Amino acid sequence: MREALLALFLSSAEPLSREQLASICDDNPDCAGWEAELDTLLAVGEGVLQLVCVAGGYRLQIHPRHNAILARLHVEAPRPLSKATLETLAVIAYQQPVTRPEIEHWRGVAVSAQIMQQLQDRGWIMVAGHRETPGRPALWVTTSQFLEHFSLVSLAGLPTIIGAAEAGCEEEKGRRDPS
Amino acid sequence: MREALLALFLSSAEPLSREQLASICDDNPDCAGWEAELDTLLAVGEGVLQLVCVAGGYRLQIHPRHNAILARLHVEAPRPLSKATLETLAVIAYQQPVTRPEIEHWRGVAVSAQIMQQLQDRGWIMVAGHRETPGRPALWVTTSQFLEHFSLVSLAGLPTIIGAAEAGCEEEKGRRDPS
Amino acid sequence: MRPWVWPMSGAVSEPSPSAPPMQVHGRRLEALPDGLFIPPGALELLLESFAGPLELLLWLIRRNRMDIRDIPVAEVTRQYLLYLHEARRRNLELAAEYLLMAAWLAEIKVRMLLPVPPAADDEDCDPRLELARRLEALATVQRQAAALHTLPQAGRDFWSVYPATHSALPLAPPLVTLADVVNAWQALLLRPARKPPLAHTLTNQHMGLRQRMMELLLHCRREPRPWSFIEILPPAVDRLTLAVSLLALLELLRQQALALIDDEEGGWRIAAVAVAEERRVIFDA
Repeated sequence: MREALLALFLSSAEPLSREQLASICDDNPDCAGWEAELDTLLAVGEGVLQLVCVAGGYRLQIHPRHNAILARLHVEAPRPLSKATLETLAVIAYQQPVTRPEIEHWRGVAVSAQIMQQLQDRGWIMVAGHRETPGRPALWVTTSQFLEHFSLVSLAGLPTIIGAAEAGCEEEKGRRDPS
Repeated sequence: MREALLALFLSSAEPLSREQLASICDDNPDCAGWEAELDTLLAVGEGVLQLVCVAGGYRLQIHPRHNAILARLHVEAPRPLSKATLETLAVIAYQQPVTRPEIEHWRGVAVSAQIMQQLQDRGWIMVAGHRETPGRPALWVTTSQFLEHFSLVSLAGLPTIIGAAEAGCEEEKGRRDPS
Repeated sequence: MRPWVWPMSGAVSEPSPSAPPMQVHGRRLEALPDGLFIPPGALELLLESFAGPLELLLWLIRRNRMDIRDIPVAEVTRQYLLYLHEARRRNLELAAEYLLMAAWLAEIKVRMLLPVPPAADDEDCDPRLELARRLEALATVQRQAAALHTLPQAGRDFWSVYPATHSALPLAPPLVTLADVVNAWQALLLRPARKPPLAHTLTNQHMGLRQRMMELLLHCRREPRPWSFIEILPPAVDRLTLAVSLLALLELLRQQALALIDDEEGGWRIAAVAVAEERRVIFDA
């Protein structure tokens, strides 16, 4: 059974959720005891593989003890994010759903189309709708690929920033209900 | 060392060539004996994984013994055929052997390559020869898998369409023996 | 004037949150020279590293260890303008927002000199409130960005398993019954009369495929040299003749009576295959 589970994870480009695994395994006699095996995999991994909980599911990653040799293979690592890009991503991640003018308000400067494009190209942000205000500005949210890249189980896993909640609420109130 | 090799293959989107592996491993004391390990991996694999030789190098593949469970994850639920595909299949079934221009004539619209590919992927149609006219168009017929899927003993078992036989014959005569 | 109280909890003092915010009152002059020192040539770099005037302002406030909730506006404005003057003196280009911010600071300074209406709430009256709010928002974003940066990132701190390939999986059979096929066929037959098949019948003798094949072959054999396609076309060629000529050429190529020759200029020419190799050309194709 462990082998079948590993085969599923090894073949999948996305994290697999417990529900997905259940729909594949529950009515399959060959898969008896898959939940216990999943827990074992989560706890101890298998060889070079670790099973981690990310973006609402489970995904295999390579044990960090091999990071040195992997870095030698993946020399063309993506360039680190610029300060402006990282800040824009932070606003979207923490304040989502958020419009571009709101991002600009938070950062105090205009957000270039290039930055938004870069974040979209990486598959980290997307438009999830439009705010029903004049101009119907697009509402930006982060994607599950964002969660995967930053090893987050869910948005609730974002590091807590002290004082941010209050500031955010004030901002929100002030912006959304202009008196 | 086997673990490091596996880590390299597991993290790579592309096949890795012997040269690439050599450039990573040769000057690395931790990688001593990597070539012997590579040969072992090629010969016996590792768990659910096989190492296969493809254009450009070696790449991991999941052992086919897990195909059944992989199919449950990756194969989409059965869907009805599109109208265009169904019509194309009907023309081939009733008019075989038939060329693509003839199918297009019956349907009154162009037949996309995608539709023909889809029916071929299902194993329901195949090329049985070429008509000896300029351009030598391929002649399409249905396969035994087609008969099997629809529980037909032979093509004679296709239900006769009343009133259609004559129309079909007329058409056939008109098309095949231009006076 | 009573000291203005920030309505929110939690101090904002970066980059070292552990250090207690220094009291600003009475220490302005002491903090100034340190805060204003710019190594020669570094101003341009410094200003470039800011995303805008708000960030420059936040940096000044932190550098002076001022309290974001109780900004000494006069002093901050003085320092801010010094940077702007210095930048202008060195002919650095500054975006218009920098000047806008200067104007805003000046406005706040003026309003703070005005007496507070006795009935008004202190919080609402402090002209620094909006500025403090925006600085607070930026400081929050900066902390959030820093927090994101510390998270483990794929391809930097860990590597995910790239999906391994697997052999072709069986396709799920589509939901289709024999009745569907039969019905589709019946529907096709019941359709209004179809147009005749899209086939051109070439009745005109000189348009005939066989005729063109012969002409082409003779033309090419008359002089054993590579011909361009234009040269072998009959004069005053129309669309149909062009199509028939192309068809004739293709048929002759297929029968290996003619051959294509690379003209080494990215194009091709046509030549008759030597008679010795000639195969019987079937004109009744």
